Amino acid sequence: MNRRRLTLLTAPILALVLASCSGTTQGEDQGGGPGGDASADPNAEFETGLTYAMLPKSVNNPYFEASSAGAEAAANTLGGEFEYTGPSDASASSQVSYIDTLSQQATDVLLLSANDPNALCSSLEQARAGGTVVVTFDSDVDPGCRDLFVSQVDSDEVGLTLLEMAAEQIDATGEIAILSATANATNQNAWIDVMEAELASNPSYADMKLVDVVYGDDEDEKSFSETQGLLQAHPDLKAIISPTTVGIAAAARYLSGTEFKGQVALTGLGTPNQMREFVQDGTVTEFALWDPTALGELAAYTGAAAASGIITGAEGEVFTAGELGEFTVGADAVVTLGPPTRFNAENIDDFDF
Amino acid sequence: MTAVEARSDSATATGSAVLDLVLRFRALGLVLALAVLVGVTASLNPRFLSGQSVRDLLFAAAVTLLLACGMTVVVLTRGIDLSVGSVLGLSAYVTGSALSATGMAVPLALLLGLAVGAVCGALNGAIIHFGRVPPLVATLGTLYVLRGVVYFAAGGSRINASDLPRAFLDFGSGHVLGVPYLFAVSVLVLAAVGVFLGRYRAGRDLYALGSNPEAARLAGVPAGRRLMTAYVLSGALAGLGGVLYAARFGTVDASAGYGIELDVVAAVVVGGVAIFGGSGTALGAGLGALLLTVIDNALPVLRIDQFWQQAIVGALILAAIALDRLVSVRAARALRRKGSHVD
Amino acid sequence: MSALPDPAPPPVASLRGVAKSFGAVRALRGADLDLYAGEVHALVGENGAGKSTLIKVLAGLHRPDAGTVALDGEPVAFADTAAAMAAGIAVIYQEPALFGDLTVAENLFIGRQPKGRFGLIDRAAMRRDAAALFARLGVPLDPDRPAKGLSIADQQLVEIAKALSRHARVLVMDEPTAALSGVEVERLFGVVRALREDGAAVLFISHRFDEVEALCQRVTVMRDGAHVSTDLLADVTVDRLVRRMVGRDLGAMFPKQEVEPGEVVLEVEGVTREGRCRDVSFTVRAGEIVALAGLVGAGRSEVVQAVFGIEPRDAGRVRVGGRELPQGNPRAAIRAGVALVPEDRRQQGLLLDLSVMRNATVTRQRSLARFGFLTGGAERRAARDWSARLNVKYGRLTDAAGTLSGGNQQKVVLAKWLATDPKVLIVDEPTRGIDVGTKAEVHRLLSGLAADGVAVLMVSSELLEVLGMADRVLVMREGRIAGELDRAEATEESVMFLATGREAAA
Amino acid sequence: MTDTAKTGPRLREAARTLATWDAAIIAVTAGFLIVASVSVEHFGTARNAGYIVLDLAPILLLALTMTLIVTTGEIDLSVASTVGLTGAAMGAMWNGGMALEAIMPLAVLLGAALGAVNGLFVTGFGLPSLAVTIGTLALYRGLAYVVLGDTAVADWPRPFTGWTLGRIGESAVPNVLVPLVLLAVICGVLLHATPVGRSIYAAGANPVAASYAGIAVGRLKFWLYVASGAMAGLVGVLWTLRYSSARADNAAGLELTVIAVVLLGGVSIFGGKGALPGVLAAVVLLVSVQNALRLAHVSTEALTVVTGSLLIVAVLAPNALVALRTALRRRRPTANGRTA
Repeated sequence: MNRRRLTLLTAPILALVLASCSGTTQGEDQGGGPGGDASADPNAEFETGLTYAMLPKSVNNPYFEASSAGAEAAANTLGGEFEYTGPSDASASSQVSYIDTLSQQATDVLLLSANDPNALCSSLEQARAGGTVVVTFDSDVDPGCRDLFVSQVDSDEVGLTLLEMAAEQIDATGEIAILSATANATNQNAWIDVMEAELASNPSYADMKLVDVVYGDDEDEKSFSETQGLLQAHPDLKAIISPTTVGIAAAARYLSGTEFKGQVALTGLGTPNQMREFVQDGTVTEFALWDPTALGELAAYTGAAAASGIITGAEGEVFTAGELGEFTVGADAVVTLGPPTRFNAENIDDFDF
Repeated sequence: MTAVEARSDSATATGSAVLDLVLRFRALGLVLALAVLVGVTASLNPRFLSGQSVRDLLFAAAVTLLLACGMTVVVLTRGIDLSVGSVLGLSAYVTGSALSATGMAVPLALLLGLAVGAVCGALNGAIIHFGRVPPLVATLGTLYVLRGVVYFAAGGSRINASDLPRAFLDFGSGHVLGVPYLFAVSVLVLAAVGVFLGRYRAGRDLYALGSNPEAARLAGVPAGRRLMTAYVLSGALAGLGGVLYAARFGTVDASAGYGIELDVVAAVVVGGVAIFGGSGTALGAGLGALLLTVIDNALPVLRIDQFWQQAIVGALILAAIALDRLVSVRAARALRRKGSHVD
Repeated sequence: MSALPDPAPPPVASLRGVAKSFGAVRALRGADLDLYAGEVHALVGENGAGKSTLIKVLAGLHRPDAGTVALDGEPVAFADTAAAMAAGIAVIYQEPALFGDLTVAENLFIGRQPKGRFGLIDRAAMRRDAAALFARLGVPLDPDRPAKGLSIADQQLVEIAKALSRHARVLVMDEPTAALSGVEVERLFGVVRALREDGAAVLFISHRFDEVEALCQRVTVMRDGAHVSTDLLADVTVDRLVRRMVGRDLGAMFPKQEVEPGEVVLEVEGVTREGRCRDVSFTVRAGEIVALAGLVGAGRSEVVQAVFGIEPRDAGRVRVGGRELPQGNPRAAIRAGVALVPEDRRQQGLLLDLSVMRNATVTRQRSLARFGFLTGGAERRAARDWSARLNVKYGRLTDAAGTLSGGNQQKVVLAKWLATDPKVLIVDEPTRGIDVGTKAEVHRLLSGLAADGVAVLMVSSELLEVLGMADRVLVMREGRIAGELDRAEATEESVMFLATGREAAA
Repeated sequence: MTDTAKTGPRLREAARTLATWDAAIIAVTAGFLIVASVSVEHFGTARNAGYIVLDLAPILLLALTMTLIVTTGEIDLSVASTVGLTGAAMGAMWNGGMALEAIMPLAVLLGAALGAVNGLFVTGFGLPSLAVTIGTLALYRGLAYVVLGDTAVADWPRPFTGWTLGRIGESAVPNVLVPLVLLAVICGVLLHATPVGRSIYAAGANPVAASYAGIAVGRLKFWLYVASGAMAGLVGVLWTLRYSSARADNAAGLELTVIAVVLLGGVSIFGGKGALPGVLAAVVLLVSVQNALRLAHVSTEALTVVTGSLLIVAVLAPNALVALRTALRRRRPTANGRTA
């Protein structure tokens, strides 16, 4: 009786979903791709009156607050309207709803930091079909789904800088480990690849050995206990590189309260406000990051440039982003902010973000 | 009369033996599981038992332990408090802001956290008792509402370690005789709650309420007052937990304590507190919290894929409740058999 | 011994014109009662006469809708049970209400445990006090064992000890002896007499007139929620009391029709459930009413539950019309033509929150459905039909069953079972807690069903009902069938003798 | 914990108020939709309605079976984790080179199996469903991480992902509305017009009395858990395809939203009371309020507070009404007593 009912419940749905398709497996499909049709007019003016919306991974995150400040400043300079909106949880599904809403409101420029490289694509396509320029920043989506990506830094450069800072602090000798964000975080994995390649090929790093990569999931507590696990698993560890702001702060907090303080070097990407204390108490010598405010500003200018027809996303196009200066569009429609800034005891008090 | 007394003596022996077995079995089982886990981990990696590592563990256990005490009190009355995570977040944010604004002393901050939590707890208690809303629904509602309040208050701001007074951060990271202050606070609370539940009339009333609400009414147990006590206590401890959280992490943002309620309920359930009230101890819940934390900490040390952690916790909850069920069925059968002998 | 105390002082406790309704049910309509210091006062009445409600008013559990409660002549209004306890009223309820998770000692002293230093509970003192109380009652109970798993008799003893420990001025005992053995009853009576000597007022509710005569000085009769009479026990006979309780001719109350029993329909063979009942065998024929009598806790309900399949049996067989019923499967029992009207109407019989219609048709959903669907029409018709046949009084078919009076609730339960057209009808306490008029109706109904060839198995604690209705009486004691009596042999004395294993108390 | 002494009148009152609660929530929902269409720009468009349908689909589907389970007096907190685990399993199977046509039914079956585990623990071992499903909430989510780790499987074929977002022909009706309506009707009919539905109410109102009436309460609940699991499996498929992303954290935390709408829809957490139309209205209300707030540029924080408050008020309001009426009635007899 009940069994029959269960089948009743599920069968029609399956039938519906199954209808019209047969035997689809991985790798068969694909279609669609970016279509750059319009041509750029490098001499065009920035349009005024554009509407800008910034959609962060989640609101309630100081990093994105800083970016939004930069973007808002740029929007104001360009005579546009700016809105900062987003979900309170960092999930792709909630971002989709926000993208849908924004595309309905026919926002001109959408500045997005994506929670998932693929889940947002169909919504973004709709938004773009409606005339919205989609610029991702901080965290990209599939290149086919957006107009431009504003990268905080060049992957190679981040990886190299991180490795360089670590090497300087431990005289390029000994075991090192990496405390990353999530295992599938695109940025972090690219940087880690660069570091691994450099360690293998660069003779000046011959005495350094990467013994472990662990993931703190960009959660404070997890990163904290992962740091602890690292130190227990590798008694001879000399340095930890944490290319994520959450990770480095947690690791610093752990180190500062233990006997390892000053013994194990810690470097990576962090915000000055979070790291100030640990630089002052000697836990951390030097770390790096880009300026999120400048990143937001550049994203806004990039969006405005695309919406005004100054650029289309083709490689080699050039535009001016206010006081930030001149930028060139790279391959895959990527605009890069520049090399990361290094922070240490000398300069950390000059920054507030 | 002498014959009766003799019988009474033998009955005493068997009766309490069964009871003790049930109780001790539970605590013993947890201690045993802890010992095995620590033993295995330490044998694979001796540094797991180093002073630093143990301190880290105690740091990590402090907040869950504290919240588990409060949850125990509520669960004993057949209730549940899902709002603890949000209360913790609110209290952490409020005390954090107050600390960074005024630089107040640590004890004052602890009191403030307690007060914020107690107010939230009183809100829960009032909705449940006066509004006759089932605890699950009421606290699910306040889980949302209070988190919303935190979001409103905090927005995208974050309180950083550098904003907090030095003394407070020292309190968060310091330890005495190898025991972190935070853990010491939790253990003190655990002991106090344990004594309250075990040795005070009001505490015993909570067991009575959970064991048989109708009988409690007949026996004149002031249900309303006791329920309020339970929820205020749970809220206050969650509030205190917020202060400890702020002290431990040094940074507080709007998401502090998000989702922690499930860990706490898990600790309590694993610790042998019956989800439908009436039985269980604060000590058990404390051991449950400790066990979960040890698992958390042992996995990276054992180099077991961290992805297993949550699955293990889930399996542990199921095992714990199934085991309790088995034990109580056995015990009931034993008691019944004994009962028929007395007749 | 039987001399009344000087009537000059006002009664310790006095209830005047007390009325109390629960929804449509008028449990009390003008009840009066005076209790004097130094007397044991019997309160008698049939099930459902309002005795339990009356004492719950006295205990502060219910607030009366009208009327007054006075202590020492001063009117009082108890806010809750705690207030009544504080005023010196202790109650032993009919159904023990213990905390299974707490120890026996703690059950005795919950909320007033002896305190030691720092306000901590002094467990040793508590244990001592508990042991002393049990010694006084002569009960070998371990104060440290959890209350979970105690037998009904032991639970009742704990309740008695609890009430005694309160040193109350007014002690109310609602059928305290129902589950006790002879020795225990004797000890209890000794304690009660001692309390009376000390000047306490005791209200004693019982169905056993031998106990009432042995213990009490005055007796109050209640019927249908109202006071009928109060007399010195010496002035009235049991017969007169019974007539006042019933309020009508016994013949009209128990309209037994003579039926020639037919084939054996229900065969029960060696049914055993560990700790509940052991090796119970009997048969019931078509057209026969067989009563299962015995004390509370003797295992009667457990037997019928095992027969019906609600509870699994550890051993034994049940056959209906020659076909064996599978174990633990009420559905199969229903299909075989067995119906069980359970003991506890509110817990087991009714879906209180659901409508009269849903309740009346819950056993027949499948047969009422058309092509597997129920649209309401068929259910409405069936419910209306059966309600009319049993004369159920209700407002609307969609009213919650919980809003009906006890008698009408019981009729709904009967209706849902009679609608299945049973061959074997098992009724467990069929008239508990319903008014006299409905009681007679139920008896008439059972009688009529038997006449139509239904095999009826009736569990009842009410001796009058057992004697008035049954063709045969099976008496259970401590989980076994202690004996069988046919209609001619069955008397109050012979049944009680088998049920208790002792002569009527002196 | 209820006051048995006053159960009689309170029950009747509560029954009456609850009956109207259903109507009230439907009315509120309708009212809100009208007001929002008029006052919130872009709200009343077909396109926006499509978005609302897409957003409410997973909540509604899970709420359907959740309503059945809660009506029997139990609860299933593991649904969102089941969605996550079936999605993760889909990803693993897809990576393993299986055909999607085979994967989808397997995912639903997997969901059903996970539901059966819940059912076994609850009905077979007689454990409290709250504790059991908190356990499986952690277990299933944990297994999802074990299966897929932190990686995402994203290369789902276009025809399938497109279907979940697409519209029927040239109309504005989203494809997913078809299974939504179909399943809602099936569950509605099952609950309100079949013997099984009657048994569900009976089991929730009084499980003891229901088993006395010959209803196999345990078996019924077991199969409802299986259905709930299968539904979660189906949602797992839809979710994965709609976002074309199978990840271990798919739908994390959705269980609370589902419980919230079920309770908001007037289903009693103690079982035996409630109706599907109220729940459907509650789903529509919640999602469209969210949608309207976004369109009106109101912060998300407000929504969290609104959801929580609605949840409490939904249960509090009828109780308060009952208490008020009882208080009023209690005053009356006293007055009569004085005059008499």
